[in-house]
Amino acid sequence: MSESERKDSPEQAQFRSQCQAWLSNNHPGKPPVTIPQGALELSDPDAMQWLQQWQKAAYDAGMIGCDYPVEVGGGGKEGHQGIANQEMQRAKTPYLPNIIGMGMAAPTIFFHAQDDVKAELLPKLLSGEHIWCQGFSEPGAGSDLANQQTFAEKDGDNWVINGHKVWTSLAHFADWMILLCRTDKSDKYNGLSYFVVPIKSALGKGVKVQPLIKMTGQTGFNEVLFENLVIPDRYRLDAVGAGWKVAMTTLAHERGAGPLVTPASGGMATEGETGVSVSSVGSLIDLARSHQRLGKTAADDPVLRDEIIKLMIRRESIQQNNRRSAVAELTDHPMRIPLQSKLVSTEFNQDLAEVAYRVEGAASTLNRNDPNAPAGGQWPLAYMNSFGVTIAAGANEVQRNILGERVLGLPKSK
Amino acid sequence: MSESERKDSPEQAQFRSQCQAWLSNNHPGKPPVTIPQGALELSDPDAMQWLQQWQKAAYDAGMIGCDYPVEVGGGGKEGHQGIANQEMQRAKTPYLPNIIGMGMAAPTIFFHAQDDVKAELLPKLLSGEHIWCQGFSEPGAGSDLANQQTFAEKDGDNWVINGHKVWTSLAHFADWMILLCRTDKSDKYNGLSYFVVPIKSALGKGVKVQPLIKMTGQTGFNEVLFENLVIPDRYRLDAVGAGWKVAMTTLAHERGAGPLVTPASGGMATEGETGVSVSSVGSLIDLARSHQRLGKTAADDPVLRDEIIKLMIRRESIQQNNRRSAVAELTDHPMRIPLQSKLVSTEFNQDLAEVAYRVEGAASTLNRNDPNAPAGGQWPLAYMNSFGVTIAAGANEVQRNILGERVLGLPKSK
Amino acid sequence: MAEQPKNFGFGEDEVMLRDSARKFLSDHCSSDTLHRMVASDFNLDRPNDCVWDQGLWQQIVDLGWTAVCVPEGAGGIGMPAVAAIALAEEVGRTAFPSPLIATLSATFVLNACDSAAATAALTEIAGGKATALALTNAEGEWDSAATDVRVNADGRLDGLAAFVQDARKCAQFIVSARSDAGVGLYLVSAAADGLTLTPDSVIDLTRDQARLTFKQVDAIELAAPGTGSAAIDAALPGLLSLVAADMVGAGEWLLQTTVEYAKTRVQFDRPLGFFQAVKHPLVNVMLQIDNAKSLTYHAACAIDHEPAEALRLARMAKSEASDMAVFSSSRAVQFHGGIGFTWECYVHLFFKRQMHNQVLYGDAKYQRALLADLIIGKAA
Amino acid sequence: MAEQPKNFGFGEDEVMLRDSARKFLSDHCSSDTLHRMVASDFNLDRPNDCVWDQGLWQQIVDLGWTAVCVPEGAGGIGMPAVAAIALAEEVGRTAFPSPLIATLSATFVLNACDSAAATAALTEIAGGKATALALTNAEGEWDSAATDVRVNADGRLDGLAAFVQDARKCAQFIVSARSDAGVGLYLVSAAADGLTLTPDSVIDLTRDQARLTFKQVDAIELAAPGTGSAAIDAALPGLLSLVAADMVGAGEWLLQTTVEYAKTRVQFDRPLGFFQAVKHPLVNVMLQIDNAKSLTYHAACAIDHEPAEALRLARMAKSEASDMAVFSSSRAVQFHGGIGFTWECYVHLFFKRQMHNQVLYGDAKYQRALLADLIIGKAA
Repeated sequence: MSESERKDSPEQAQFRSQCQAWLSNNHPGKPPVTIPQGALELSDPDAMQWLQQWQKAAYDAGMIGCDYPVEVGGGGKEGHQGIANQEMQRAKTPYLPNIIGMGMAAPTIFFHAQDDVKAELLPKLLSGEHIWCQGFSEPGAGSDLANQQTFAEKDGDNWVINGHKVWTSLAHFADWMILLCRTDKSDKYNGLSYFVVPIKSALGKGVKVQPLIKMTGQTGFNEVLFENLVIPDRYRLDAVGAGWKVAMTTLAHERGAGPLVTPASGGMATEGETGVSVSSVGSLIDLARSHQRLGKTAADDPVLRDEIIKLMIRRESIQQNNRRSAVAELTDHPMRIPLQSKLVSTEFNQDLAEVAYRVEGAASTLNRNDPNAPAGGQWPLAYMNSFGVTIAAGANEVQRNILGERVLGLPKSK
Repeated sequence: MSESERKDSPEQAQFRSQCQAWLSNNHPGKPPVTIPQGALELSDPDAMQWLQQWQKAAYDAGMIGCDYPVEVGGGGKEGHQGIANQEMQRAKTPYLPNIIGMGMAAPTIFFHAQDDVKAELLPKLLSGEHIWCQGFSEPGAGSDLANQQTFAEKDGDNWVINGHKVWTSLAHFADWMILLCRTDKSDKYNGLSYFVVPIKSALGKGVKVQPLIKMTGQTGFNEVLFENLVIPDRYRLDAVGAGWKVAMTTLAHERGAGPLVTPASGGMATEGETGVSVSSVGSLIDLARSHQRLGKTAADDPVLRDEIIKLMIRRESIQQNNRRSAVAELTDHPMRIPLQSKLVSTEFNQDLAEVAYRVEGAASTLNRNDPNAPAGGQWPLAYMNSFGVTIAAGANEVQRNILGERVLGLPKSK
Repeated sequence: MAEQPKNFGFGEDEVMLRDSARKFLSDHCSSDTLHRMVASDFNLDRPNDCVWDQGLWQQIVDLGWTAVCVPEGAGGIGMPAVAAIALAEEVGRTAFPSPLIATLSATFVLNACDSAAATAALTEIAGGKATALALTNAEGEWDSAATDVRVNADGRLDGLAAFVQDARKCAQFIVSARSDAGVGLYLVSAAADGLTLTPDSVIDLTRDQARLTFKQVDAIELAAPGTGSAAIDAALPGLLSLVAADMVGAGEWLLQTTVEYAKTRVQFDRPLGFFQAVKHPLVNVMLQIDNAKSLTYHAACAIDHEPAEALRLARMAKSEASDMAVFSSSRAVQFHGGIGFTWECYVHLFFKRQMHNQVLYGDAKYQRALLADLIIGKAA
Repeated sequence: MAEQPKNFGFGEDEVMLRDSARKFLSDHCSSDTLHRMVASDFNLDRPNDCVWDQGLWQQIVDLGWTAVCVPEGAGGIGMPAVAAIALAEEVGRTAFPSPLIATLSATFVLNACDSAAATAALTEIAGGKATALALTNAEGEWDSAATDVRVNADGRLDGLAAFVQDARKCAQFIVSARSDAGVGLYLVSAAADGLTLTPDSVIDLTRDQARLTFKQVDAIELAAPGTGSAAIDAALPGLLSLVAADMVGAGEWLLQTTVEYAKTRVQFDRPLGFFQAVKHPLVNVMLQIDNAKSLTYHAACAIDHEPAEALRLARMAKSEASDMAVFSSSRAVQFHGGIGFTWECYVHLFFKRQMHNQVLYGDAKYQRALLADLIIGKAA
């Protein structure tokens, strides 16, 4: 019996057994199509559809949204999502595709939308039938989130939206978007408002989605252009001008720091054909064992060994920090570890990929489609892609500001 | 024949021969007392006196101040100081003790003082009979040089000075001080004026010098307190309110970026008994050869070898950068390399000492006066002392600002 | 990890012990008090002092801190290893001069000895007898098999042990000594005939260190010849974790003290902490402290719950804590500016303790070289 | 250093050559032009292109750039090695796709061969015949003795050479091949019977790379069996310096482009460059570029003036330039933010070229391991 099980209430223990029983009979098995490493990289509609089916099945079985009230499509059992997540991960199920919906949109809607909007949107969000995306980034508002220029203008009971969002993951699949935009040009922070916007149904009618090409040549991000899109006032979350406050709810949950636990499954080996996990130090060690360097394998090169062990220590630190942050007595400031999470994990992945591609030596020059590319060319590609996340969602420079200001209490740097 | 000799004009070539001839007969030999690694660390009056005698001899031989006009005690031969420096260094003579006088005070006086003051002060400055110190730092003006609080108030033809200077190297020996202080409280930059102040003659009469104790327990720095010290107006350099501009002349020459070449000798093995040079990678390699680590010598440990070679590359880079900065065609911005010099050399020395003390393992815990301390305990001591210079004369954080702003043209960070 | 409790074994008792230790040490060993006690003489070449507050030590003994990891059967409290680690962190946070870390280290070694003599020594420790380890040779090798002491046929010791931590504060020593049958462990009284203690002059003002020379010194066998190295190795995760925890506590002091200074010190019309050149490195210090702290708790928890993993985890903790120790102290001095470079500023007390701790049992790179052998396998 | 000229050998002619190259390449290979030429197809799995401007190449040949380090006796200009290095820096500054670096590298190898055939090949190079080195085996080992090509008794070649730089742009190859008497060097026409060129798919869009397979291929001997490794080793300082100089030029482009962006891009109501989190890393990039540049000039100067020191100095230059290449490109993408992560931004062209160059002939750690052997002595 694990420690978490030992702490289960009788009701929780019963729920855990239900989950275990269902999962033992309903694991979807290996996917029939290649699934990328994370939901944000999904581009194949067949893969998306297969994952949506899995999310729907898990939702119907009561393992998604269990902490939300029944009226909004949830399970009405507070403190149960964590248990469902544990059991899904233990069963190594596939990940859930509606990641932005569950992790960012759902808690924001739950805390800030009108009751009828909650009831309208949350059930299909939680079931994965509706995929969600997030419209925060703009060409002129990168890490400076408050610098939104997309404008919503009141027109009777409606709002008319014009503007340009960028770096929108999943927009090419999304039915809905959470949208931060400007409603008052005279006040940077208090001039923002927050909406939920049906984008798929408006494609070609006020909404245009076009892919952004990454430096690797891959797609995955999109630009979303709004031209006189009309939405009803009920799709506004919270008051006009309260957009910044609402966005903080979104961001807190994105960083795992909000009150609602995000539904999460995962753990199924989804690396595709290569068997390489570009976030695993173990894969790096395998790589090092198979490459020569100065007359021995790279795994026998003491300088590389030192680098590999440093990475392993960082990986273990991330896990143990997360473990510690759940024990109130062992943390001085409740946000100290949660606010580190994006920073340290993205830099870890970047450094891991960098060490790995250097281990490959001359062969690191080879592109993914070269038959001689080691590990299927995954490592140099992962290195380049790693910049997407050290930049996105508040560049890591901004993350360090946040930690210095909110946790250490240093004065603001702007 | 060296490249520099090849470029000598006939007059310069003759001067070079004179220097060589004099030096071959007049090298002062090994000092009778222990001489610290640099003039700023001098604390033994006997050592100071011996070095002053050497400076006087070199001055009388025409090798100090040769670029200054005859009227102010110089040699009247522009472009000759570099030659004298080369020859003194080739002859491995002791260093010159009046380092602040020659490097900072002399050019400032020369460019900004009245003619009679130049004639009064420069001869004994150049000859080393008068030792100079610098009064820039204050408790509230560390890297923020313009935040001077020491105040000079006009009183007829005199100025009355009150205030508190800190980190004043050589003040315990100094006859004179260059002093930056405030004459107008309403204007941060234009409210500063610059003076030369006789401090030794005023000890107990308006001037108090007390040692500051470094974290190592060593002295070397001082506090200098002014209480109603009266000096004549002629000791003001340049206009009232022009202090900031005058200070820039001082700092440019401190960083080797001013038009006047600072007299410099040196190269004599002055390490004292231990034979350890804490700025030499060679000494680190010797140390590594004599310490065990995991069953081999530290010099055979590949991870330490990588660190040692990194240091060696940095050392070579500093030398080659200096060499390149003298070739106008090979530098895009004339100040790009000179402004790096303080930053890179102080960080190099810090990192060198850090690697070295870690090479010593358990024995690095031992203080200088422990008989078992490796290399006479010099390395851990050098590591601690290295912070003096990464902090002083504009902390390295400020140096990076200066480079970013003046060389790269980025906007000011304040 | 599946076998470790989620809270690293920090139950109510352990948290209460830690909180009371934090209060006791902050009440009795403020940085001000500490500086007055250990830094009254600033002369670099001062003679070797061994300054500590023996009255305070008696109170600590009365509070039971020396007994926390002594088994109940030996008259101790029998708490898990994390209790000792929690105390070490608080000791580090105040740079408290005492033989507590030495004595807790000795406890881990004695717990790994299977002898009546070891049990008796544990009982003495529970009762407050300060005890230090004398396991290191003159070269400062950390290998448990490296000792310059021999045990003779008559059971007496000859030779030399170096780098004995807080030796002058301790009443007895646990000595590793070699005979033809291998390394054994022995208990020697500080007052034993033939034992000479030569104080080292150390840079760290908050501890003492000495070398011991043995000439036909009477000793009590704690672990028989051939079993001593194994006992040291079994205790090693505890020893590494204690030092790592000390560095974590000191690191947090350095961070918080520097943060406070950065909030108040004004340069260029801004508090220092406004500048990202100060703020971001301080955040990096915080990240390193958190890593080191979590890894240390993880290792300490493994001592009781996953002993087969404990050495690997403890070397990780010691590696991260050592790198953090260097970085946290370097940034503290740098960001305090000129004042941080002075004797009167308290920063150097912690700076020097960090320098000292990070080399004990091997620095970060040393740990990583051994971790590579454990994790990747010995290099070809 | 006493024996090197102070100006690293950059006399009037060399400076004039550099300045004219800088103007020519900035006129003809702006980043805009480059992006249009090499980045028209963004598909990650696009087929292998080899896009370059052959008309421009003819102009370069006419300007004499391929002749700079060909001795006058062979019909060249006979300038010092720094002339070639100056050209490589300008090529890097524009990420110019051409066989120039390959051909200059071949020149250094031929200059180290003592044969009439080598002189004839140099004459061809001076006349503009693009030539590449085929010295590397399939494992990508950089050791001059490692080759997977054999020379048969009849003088024909069999086997494989990998990682041949700009192979499809070149008309002939210098191949290292082994017989029982050791490694020799051979000249092979790109059109030779039995030679198959298989293009690699490479990440760097500004160059091509290929593997060559040899089946009974006719070849001209440039260096006799047993003398080939020594010739390669003699040329190695030049090869390393060329790649280092390319990285220095590209690093400067990345720095200046990022600085310009940081001056104009506003975030939090300030230009990015106001923030020390951007400014200070950019300064660190500048420091690394300056180090790499000075070390590269030093190494190049040593080729002519201190040949015994040249390999040591060139490995230093390659080490520093490789570290700089990684750091300068990583900061350029990071500080360009989202836009820097797109295909349409020019930064990735230089980023990928830096990734490629930094592994050629071994990355920074590889160079330092060999430097340690040279400077400290082989490890025990």
